[in-house]
Amino acid sequence: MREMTFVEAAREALAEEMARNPAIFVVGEGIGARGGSFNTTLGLYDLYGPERLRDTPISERGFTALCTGAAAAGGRPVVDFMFIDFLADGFGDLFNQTSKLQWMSGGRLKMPILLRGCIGVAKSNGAHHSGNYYPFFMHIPGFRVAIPASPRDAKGLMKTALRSNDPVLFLEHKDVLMLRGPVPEEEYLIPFGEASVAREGKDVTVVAIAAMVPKTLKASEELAKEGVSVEVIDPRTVAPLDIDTILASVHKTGRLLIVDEDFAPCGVGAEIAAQVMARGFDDLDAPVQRLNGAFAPAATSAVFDNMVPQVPDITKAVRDLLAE
Amino acid sequence: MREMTFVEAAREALAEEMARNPAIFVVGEGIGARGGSFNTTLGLYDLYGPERLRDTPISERGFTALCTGAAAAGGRPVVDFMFIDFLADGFGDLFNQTSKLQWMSGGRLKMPILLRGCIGVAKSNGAHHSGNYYPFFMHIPGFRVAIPASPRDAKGLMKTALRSNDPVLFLEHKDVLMLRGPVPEEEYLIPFGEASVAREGKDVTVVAIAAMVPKTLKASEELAKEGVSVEVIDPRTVAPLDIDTILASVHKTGRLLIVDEDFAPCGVGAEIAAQVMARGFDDLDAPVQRLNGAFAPAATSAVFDNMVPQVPDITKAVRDLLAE
Amino acid sequence: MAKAKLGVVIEKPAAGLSKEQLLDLYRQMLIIRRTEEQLIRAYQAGKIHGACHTYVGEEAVATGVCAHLRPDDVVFSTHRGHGHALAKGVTPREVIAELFGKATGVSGGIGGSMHLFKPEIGMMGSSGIVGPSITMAAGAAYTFKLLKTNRISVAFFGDGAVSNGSFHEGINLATVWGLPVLFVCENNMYATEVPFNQATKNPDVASRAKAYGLPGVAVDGNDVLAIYQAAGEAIQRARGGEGPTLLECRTYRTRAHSEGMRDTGYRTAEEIAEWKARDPIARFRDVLLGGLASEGDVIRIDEEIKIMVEEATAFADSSPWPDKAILTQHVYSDSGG
Amino acid sequence: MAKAKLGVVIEKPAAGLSKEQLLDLYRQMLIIRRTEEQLIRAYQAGKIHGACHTYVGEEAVATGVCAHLRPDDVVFSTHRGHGHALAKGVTPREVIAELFGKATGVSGGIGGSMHLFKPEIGMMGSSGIVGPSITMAAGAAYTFKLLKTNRISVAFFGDGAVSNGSFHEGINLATVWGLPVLFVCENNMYATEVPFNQATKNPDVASRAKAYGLPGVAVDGNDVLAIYQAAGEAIQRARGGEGPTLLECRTYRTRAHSEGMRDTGYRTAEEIAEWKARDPIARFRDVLLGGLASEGDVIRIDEEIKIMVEEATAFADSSPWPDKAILTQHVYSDSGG
Ligand SMILES: Cc1ncc(C[n+]2csc(CCOP(=O)(O)OP(=O)(O)O)c2C)c(N)n1
Ligand SMILES: Cc1ncc(C[n+]2csc(CCOP(=O)(O)OP(=O)(O)O)c2C)c(N)n1
Ligand SMILES: [Mg+2]
Ligand SMILES: [Mg+2]
Repeated sequence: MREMTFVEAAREALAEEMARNPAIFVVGEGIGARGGSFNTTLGLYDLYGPERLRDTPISERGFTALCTGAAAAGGRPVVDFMFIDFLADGFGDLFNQTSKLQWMSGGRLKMPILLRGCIGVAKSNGAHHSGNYYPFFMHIPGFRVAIPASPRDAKGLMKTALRSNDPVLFLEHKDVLMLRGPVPEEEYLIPFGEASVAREGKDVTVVAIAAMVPKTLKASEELAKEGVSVEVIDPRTVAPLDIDTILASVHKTGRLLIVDEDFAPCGVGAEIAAQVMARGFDDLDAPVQRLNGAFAPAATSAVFDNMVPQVPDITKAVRDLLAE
Repeated sequence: MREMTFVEAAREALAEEMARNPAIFVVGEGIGARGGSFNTTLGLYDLYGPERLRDTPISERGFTALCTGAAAAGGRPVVDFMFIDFLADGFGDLFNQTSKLQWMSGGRLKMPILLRGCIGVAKSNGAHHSGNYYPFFMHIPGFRVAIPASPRDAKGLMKTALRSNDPVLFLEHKDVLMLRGPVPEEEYLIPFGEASVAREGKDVTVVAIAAMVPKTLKASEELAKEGVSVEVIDPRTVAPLDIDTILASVHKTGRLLIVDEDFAPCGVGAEIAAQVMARGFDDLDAPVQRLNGAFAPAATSAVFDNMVPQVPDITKAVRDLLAE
Repeated sequence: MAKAKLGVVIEKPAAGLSKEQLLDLYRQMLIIRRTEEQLIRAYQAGKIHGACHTYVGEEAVATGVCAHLRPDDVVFSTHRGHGHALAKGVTPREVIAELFGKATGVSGGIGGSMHLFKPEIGMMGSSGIVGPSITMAAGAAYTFKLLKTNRISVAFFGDGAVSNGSFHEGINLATVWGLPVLFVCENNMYATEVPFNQATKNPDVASRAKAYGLPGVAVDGNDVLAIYQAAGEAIQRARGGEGPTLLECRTYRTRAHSEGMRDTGYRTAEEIAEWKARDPIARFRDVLLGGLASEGDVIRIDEEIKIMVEEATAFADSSPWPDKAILTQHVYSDSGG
Repeated sequence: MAKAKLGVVIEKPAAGLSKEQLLDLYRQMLIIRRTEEQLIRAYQAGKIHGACHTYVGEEAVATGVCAHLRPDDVVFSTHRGHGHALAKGVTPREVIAELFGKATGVSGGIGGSMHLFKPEIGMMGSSGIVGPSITMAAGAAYTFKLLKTNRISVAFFGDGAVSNGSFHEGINLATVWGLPVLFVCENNMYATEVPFNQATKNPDVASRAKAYGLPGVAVDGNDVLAIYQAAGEAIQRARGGEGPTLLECRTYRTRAHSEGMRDTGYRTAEEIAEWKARDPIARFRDVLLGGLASEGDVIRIDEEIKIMVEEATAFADSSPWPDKAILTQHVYSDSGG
């Protein structure tokens, strides 16, 4: 199968859907002729021009709400925030309008809006360019949240997002953007709410989010050498969350670790732990454990690169869990 | 002991601290001569005038960030949002500046800012006036979050908040505002991070948040008649969260229910469940359960008043948990 | 009318409207007034679920603007939205039933006064949050332009929204992108109880247009013909691809901010009386009776609407409550997991 | 300088400054320039942790403004903040060490280029988020007014921030509340690669002041004396209780938005060359040598700064890495739980 990077795969999905649907347009800073700070729209401006690839002023709140109105009126906007941190100025309208318009209108309005941006504590990005924020969008009713970790998933989930009538947050971790992997030539969509078993195993289940997926796979290889068989699950979307796949795995392994670079409190891991306990209590041979990033803003000096979990942290957490 | 309402108690704390500290000022819509939509500042304008009781335009983002700068420069602002929903337009600056300035400055800046507002799905408030949002502030490093449920706690926590150098979110559930209860005459402060055991019991532990505390106490009385002894814990602050008091109770009862009208996913209950499992797994005779409000925006018609847990829902959830 | 001296003030048009059109304006204003009078009584009787912000005194604005709109044009409204909804074609039945919390309400009873939705006829909803009507209306206009329709979009908002970031960002984006949208500021001089001149040193809203480079027009907000004319010109520009206009309508709410709230301390009895004397409906009735229509024409309409609103109230009273199951429906559109 | 034709343009002041003061302005601009040249080389050598947005070409702005500030006056800065920090009194050592990620950096190595903090001398921090420098500076001014100090506050921000809600809300609040703050817009005509006239139909920032009712002044941003004079007048107003001023400095960054980014496609080589010819430091050097100072004076400063920056680089190179434990310190101030 052909190989491409995560960014290329997501962009191919966008290009295909823009060709298919004239109501799709993209707004963001530098997503026009420049093609996006992360090359998310490279080449599309030449095909579709300034109305469908719209460079914006630094008005994140304004263009987020504007795109909400555009979606309500039959357009299909893609808001490209570049760094997801910049979406924070639009939270008010996202939580009060974007997420609620379908419900408030009794389903008469649809809300086909895609919000995308890069997440994560990548190398030296610092306190204002390293946000994650996905638990907020799990907490508030009305959003779908996709966090792909491979080129194949990026394309398939982006296609689904661009055909969904719900507001979708599409999060791209900076550390996986340049990851290469196989992407089918033929058209495919990946439905929301289906986790992928990234590696099968029998001793312990690890749920990993975003850039933690490749790291956990690496850790699993090391652990395999020690005779430990790790099952790695990538939820791919956290809203909806495919808890059944996780429960089935825990039924087999009896042990669960969630690896997520985002802050622990009220995060994805807390929600998974609570649900697995409620529905799979008897399957658990040990308490569900969480491995998260440090509870602090992101620091720039490279000595802090390990403020989010690294491969040795994951192997250690798995060993500790097995020892319980 | 004298009795007063929740609002009166919180206001007395504010009045005392304003008398004590000339750097305290309040901003908000209608908090001047009018005394606040919820009477949070009634009478203070006459004492302190427009500079310390500052009526604002509808610029929530602006005055939240302005007060952040004011706090950094040595003032002690109180931002009174009226309905907490209106704070959402200020999330960006709250998460990127207010919460991070102390850290970014290596502790050289202090951030003595109090953010207050009314929360909750009260009768027919509807989709835009019923927010809760506290899990966001538990998730992001840098905030303290107080959610008192009694007049005594309102006063004691407000006093602590007004002497803290950290940003504090002080949330007042609309359903407890008019609750009357004893409030000591003499000065007292209630430290953050100390849960209160609102009722002692031995069969089951219920952690309740905000307006769920009085409801859970009522449910516990009913259950007592059936011979069920419920221990009710009010965390009072959810950041910091006093998990030790909860663990001690679970050690005794073996069973835990969290009652929270806020949405379940990635909420307070998820975090408590995950922590209790991690640290008190062997004490648990049954999985921790959560009882939350419906996963939908708030509807106005009174037929939906029960979209958040009511006393019968709580008694039922306790009975179900005991039957596990 | 001290305020109207500021900025550009459009002179009242001589006429140009047919008798039928003139009577329609009168009818529309009266529908709003009578419906709200009914709501006020119901509020006092404890029949309203949630808040109730009336538009009494401001009816000329929605009426004069919406008279130009096609059903496929859209309106984004505020917490004070009854008038916008009714002028856009929502019926008194649907509004009253909504505030009564009934299943037959325009939003199925889940919305109440501040959340009136009927997108089928372009009523895109009112909002309990001040501000986003501006930006969202600009967004609908984006879609209309992109898809090469000649539909237009209207944002209503109060003077209170003018100091909000959504005013600044929304109007700037719409202007620089040349979007077919009309921004209608209902400047009633107060946001709740805060006077506009305490919210800004420049309470002349129309003059703000210069900051963004779009046309700004101030008009007597209690004169339905003046509004009709100014809105018509702006809408023609928008439909013609010439971009947005900022239209400031200087008006006044003669009741408290919200039913059940006190209405003292922040404004004088004289000020209220002065504005009541300029009631847009009474004034327009006088204009009509000054030779444009007969007393009979007008009385017929008065009677028609009296009956319409009585019937609507009975309808609302006898309507069923919402099915509780709808609460969690429509949170999502797709089934997806 | 086409842009300077718009709005009020202040004429360059004759003088009024002592030779010492004039040389201080020169020295300050040169410290910024030489420090950043050092940072550029270091960036290319892979020694910078994180981004690096230079101020090359814009040095006159921070220099002319900050020359008026006392150590207890405060500055709120942007992602392009090296110049603001240095002009407010942060040393080249502290800036270079910070970008090298060292413990001796002005923010202890946790901040990098976009997060420079030294509140002890009024450098209240730079921000990676565009906008809040405006509102936060207004807030510091609120405290200064409330506590009856005569301290003042300065917000620096780019043309990109002008279309942001924080500009609108912050300037309006400061104006209506009469706060002692100076709003300095560094209009370099681009936000990253988006030209300002694509962000708004009114790229004349100073003219926006009318919308809020505060004084608005546009000035040649490459002329340190013009800035010095305009800022001085505004700061005098602020200290005297007369409220804020909006000062637009029309200038240009002659390097790419950020080190390591390409700098083509969105602007012409001619435009860059034209602005390089108006380099604020070279221009001011000429002014000085036109009778205000001797070549020896100027060369002495050149030498002094060359050594200062070399020494600073050596200091940064030899400084220790931050202790990893500091990462989670200072998230909270109180111990509380
Ligand atoms: C963002 C936000 N802040 C505060 C409120 C509370 N609030 C409701 S109406 C209102 C005043 C609105 O004034 P204006 O925009 O002038 O409209 P009017 O009520 O005068 O028609 C306020 C402050 C709100 N709904 N939304
Ligand atoms: C809220 C926000 N949106 C987007 C960005 C990304 N960004 C960083 S600098 C910049 C351009 C800023 O332009 P301007 O304000 O004119 O300052 P300049 O870089 O020209 O000095 C942008 C868009 C950001 N930092 N913050
Ligand atoms: Mg008003
Ligand atoms: Mg710029």
